[in-house]
Amino acid sequence: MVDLSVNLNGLQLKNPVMTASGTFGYGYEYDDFIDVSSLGGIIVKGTTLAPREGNAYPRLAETPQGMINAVGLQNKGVDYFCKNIYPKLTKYTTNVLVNVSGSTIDDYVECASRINELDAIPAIELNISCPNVKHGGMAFGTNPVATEEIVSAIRKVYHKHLMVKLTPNVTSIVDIAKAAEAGGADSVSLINTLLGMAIDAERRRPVISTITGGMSGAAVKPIALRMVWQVSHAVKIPVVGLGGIMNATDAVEFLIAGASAVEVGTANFIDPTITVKIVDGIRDYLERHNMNSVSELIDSLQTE
Amino acid sequence: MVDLSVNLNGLQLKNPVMTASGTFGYGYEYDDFIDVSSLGGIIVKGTTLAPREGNAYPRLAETPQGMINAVGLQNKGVDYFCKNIYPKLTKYTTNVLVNVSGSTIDDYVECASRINELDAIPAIELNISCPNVKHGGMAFGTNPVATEEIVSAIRKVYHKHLMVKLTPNVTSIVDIAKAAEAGGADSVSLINTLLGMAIDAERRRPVISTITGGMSGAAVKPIALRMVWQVSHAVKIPVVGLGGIMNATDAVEFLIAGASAVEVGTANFIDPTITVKIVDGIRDYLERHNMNSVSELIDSLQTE
Amino acid sequence: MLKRFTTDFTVVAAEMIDCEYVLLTLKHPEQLPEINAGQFVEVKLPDSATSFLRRPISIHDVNRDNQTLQLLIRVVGNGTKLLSLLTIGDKLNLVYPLGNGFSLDKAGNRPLLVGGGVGVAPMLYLGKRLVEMGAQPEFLFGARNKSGLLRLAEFEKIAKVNITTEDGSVGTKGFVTNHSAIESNIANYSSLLVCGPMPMMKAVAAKAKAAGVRCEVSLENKMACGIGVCLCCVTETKEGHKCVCSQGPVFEINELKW
Amino acid sequence: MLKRFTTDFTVVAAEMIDCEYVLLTLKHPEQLPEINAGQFVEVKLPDSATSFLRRPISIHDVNRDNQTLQLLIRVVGNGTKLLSLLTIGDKLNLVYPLGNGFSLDKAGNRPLLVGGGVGVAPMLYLGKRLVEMGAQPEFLFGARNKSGLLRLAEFEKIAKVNITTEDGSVGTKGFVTNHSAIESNIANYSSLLVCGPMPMMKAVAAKAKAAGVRCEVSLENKMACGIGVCLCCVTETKEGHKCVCSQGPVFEINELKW
Repeated sequence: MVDLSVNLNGLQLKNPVMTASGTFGYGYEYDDFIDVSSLGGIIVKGTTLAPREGNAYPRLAETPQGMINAVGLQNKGVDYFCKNIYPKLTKYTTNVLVNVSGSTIDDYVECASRINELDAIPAIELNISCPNVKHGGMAFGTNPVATEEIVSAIRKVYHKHLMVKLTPNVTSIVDIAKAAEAGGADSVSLINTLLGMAIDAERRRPVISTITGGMSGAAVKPIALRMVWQVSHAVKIPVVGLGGIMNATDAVEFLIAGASAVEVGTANFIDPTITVKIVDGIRDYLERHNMNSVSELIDSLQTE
Repeated sequence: MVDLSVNLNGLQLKNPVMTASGTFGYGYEYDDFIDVSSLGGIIVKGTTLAPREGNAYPRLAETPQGMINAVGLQNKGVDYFCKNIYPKLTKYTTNVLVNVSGSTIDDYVECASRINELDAIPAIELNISCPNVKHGGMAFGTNPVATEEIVSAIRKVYHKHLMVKLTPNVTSIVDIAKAAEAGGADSVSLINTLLGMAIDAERRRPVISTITGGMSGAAVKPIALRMVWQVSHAVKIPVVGLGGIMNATDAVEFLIAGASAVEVGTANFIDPTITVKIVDGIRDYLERHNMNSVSELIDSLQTE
Repeated sequence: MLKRFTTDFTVVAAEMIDCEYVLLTLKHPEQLPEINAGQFVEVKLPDSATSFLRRPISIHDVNRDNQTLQLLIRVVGNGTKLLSLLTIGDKLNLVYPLGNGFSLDKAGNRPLLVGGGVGVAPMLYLGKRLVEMGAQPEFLFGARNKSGLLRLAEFEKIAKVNITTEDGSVGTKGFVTNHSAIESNIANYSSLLVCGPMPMMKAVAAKAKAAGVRCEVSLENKMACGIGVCLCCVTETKEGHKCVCSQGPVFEINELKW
Repeated sequence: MLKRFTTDFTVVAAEMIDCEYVLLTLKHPEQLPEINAGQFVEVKLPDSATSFLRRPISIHDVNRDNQTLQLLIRVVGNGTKLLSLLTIGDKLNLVYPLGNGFSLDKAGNRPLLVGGGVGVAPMLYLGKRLVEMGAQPEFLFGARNKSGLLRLAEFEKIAKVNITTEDGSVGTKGFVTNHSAIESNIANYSSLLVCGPMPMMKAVAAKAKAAGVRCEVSLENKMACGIGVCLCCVTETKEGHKCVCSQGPVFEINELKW
């Protein structure tokens, strides 16, 4: 029996498959389809200090083997989360992470400290890479100085596992990852969406209300894989890989490239049971290759 | 009869469809399939001062609706080009541009000045964005200061139309475009390939010899379209759009986003006649929308 | 909310209508679960370079004895084109039943079911359910012309069908709002249950408001997940953005900012 | 170089062999252009999310009277899987004929055509052309086992077929280099024309060099364009990188760094 468990710098996962924020709701939306607790962890949707209505409709464009979204962090705010949603999540016997976002450092800090008080939340994913908000979001994640500043600020008030989610829309994601590490991050997750655009040629109008949005799906996998490989060989903290993982083979590729765990995002929209299939597929791969544990697979790329 | 012609800051194109460097050889490879002279222009493959053998095989990976290549500027050098290839290109009654690349500014300058002497070459595309060479290439194109420096240096020795090809692997392609404009570029073309990676999961090895390579094809279109829209609204010089253009509708989208012309690249591999189909498709679009000239289509995106 | 499933159905019939619509009959491997009128399915498209996401399609009819459900689809883009090419024996994976459907309990004794174009799709199962409950529903369908009137024979088996066509080729000339059922007799109906193009639904909603008749509309926004997690298909309501997929697709008009 | 075309062919026969290979017979709308033995086609795959580029496939046979050519394909990945699903009447777009093929003029009077696995594909049309030219070719085919020997009956109509199988189920046990034709009689042949797995071709090439017999090998590198512009399919030669697609796929072994 192969060992699928992963120790993510103190955060213990029963297997390396988690769900990407904004693609898995609060988990219970998938209770009809899978046993959510069988996953390594779930990362619930972006939460901000104050409630946010998000961007205007339309927010979606389909692209070649991908999609662009511009939700804009719609959520009911951290108070509502703590009061009304958190109690529904304590039933899960797996890691429930909260994706924390905001516009100002103070917002982030206040939101994170509130989440810090929730016993059943062992970690947060700090979102400094959302491309769909006017202020904050990606602005922090595209600058190493700003990245280290905000991560340090969160580190002071957040005392559990601090995962920082990075944007791919940068010249050197390695520099950003090092800044997050220097700021005290326990791990980094990458990639968030690529800034893209879709046009309705016949109407000569943007397809989505914000003109540009975040691209995800199978199309972005080669870029995500490259960045995971670069970052995992440049920082000491573990890397969580995501970006276009549609099946178990994709997930295995990210682990081989150096990711210690993966997040499955857009694929949940196409098959709500895909996450458990990916867990099974990773197990099958390890058995087929006579590996005893997933740790043998992580960072196993042979480049001579 | 609609007017397809475009004046690209002095460079007159009979229509807005050109071919991307490295995907169209020297043009004559396509003589069996199309009338090359019927295109707005062709951009022949990357030429360097000294001959280059390029990277080791394998150089290719197929990705979801895209591909990754790592050719590494294989070419016989500018002397061979001037002596043996240039004479074969003078038969074409359309613009033949040479894509100029190198490792050092001196290489670039020397190569460009040699091309400057070729009467039948009205313009060069300065390639400061090749992701597949160890030195130079993308290194220049990811830094605004280095970009302005090399463009200015070329501007001194190259007296015809100077187009600068930009890399998308940057935090702000607008800053790079402005630097190229400040350096004296007559136009910018974007995007070059996105740095990507492919892994053979079963063998746990990179698919291509250089591990990472340049991603192109339909998958990258949304990113290219976004960058063309951003840059064309930030600089005064015309923008030539490319990246994942597979058909006439894609080309129309780039023109709507603000491109004054387009380059068709990877699509040539899948249909060697696609360029002429795209010219016809743009004409059909203009007629269907009662437009008299392609200039009405350029930058026609309605964002309220 | 009803339990949702992801199931491979088998195409047992695929009928093109006027080269513009396709009627798919899909068989469930076992017993169909409970399905509400007005709910929809998310269809996994056949493998294709140009289509990535599932397509939301409203449920046209349900037949428990045959373990089949029917989808009435208008072929408009790449995705629906692929669905129109399906043939008998093909497998089709559905995530279903999604959304909340119409409020049968609030529809009253004499509801008017208003459909425009392919918006008539959910009205067949809806009409059958209402009749089962002892109500006397009536249909009011609008189309561009005669050939735009879909599945008329099926609807007529259930209840009276009032018709308007823009070219006057059948029924009253004009839009559904020009029909006497709405123009003069709207107050005689216990409720209006509407599905069709946005302008048509807004026009009907305005009439319903003016007459003080309860009115529910079924919205059709672009969506990815279908289960309320991607938040792409939102519509503005008096309580802020709501997901058409999971909090709709049916809304009572006073919830909306219409 | 022969003129190349891009043409929609029609599948007139599609035969699966051992669930691992597919033999496609494709009909040209008019007269076939001139095609050299050893040339290949670039096939446009059916629409699919997982396949983007064309697939290079060597030409197995050409029949001018029927205006057909045949492709013998091993089903190894997504792309070839899609080709194995083609049925009679389907259209298939080819860019062809590509590459330079074997040097018939230098093959001499008694060439040995060596094929390994699906590498026998180009040998049928090659054998026929050599016979037309008055040569007396001989075949030497190697396979893992009996079922790996493809199209034997067709080959035997043309010339003597020598066989080796790794399991000894037919012919000489072992590899083609263990067969007497190469082990002892190699000098009796005017040339060796080889297509198969890389280790097999290198082994045969070594024997040919030692015996001083002319030898040409057909390489199969991953390629995109097929016409010498993407420069992805290069192989190392004594004159530097050359494109397998446009400067090959057939190379005289002394050109290569073997």
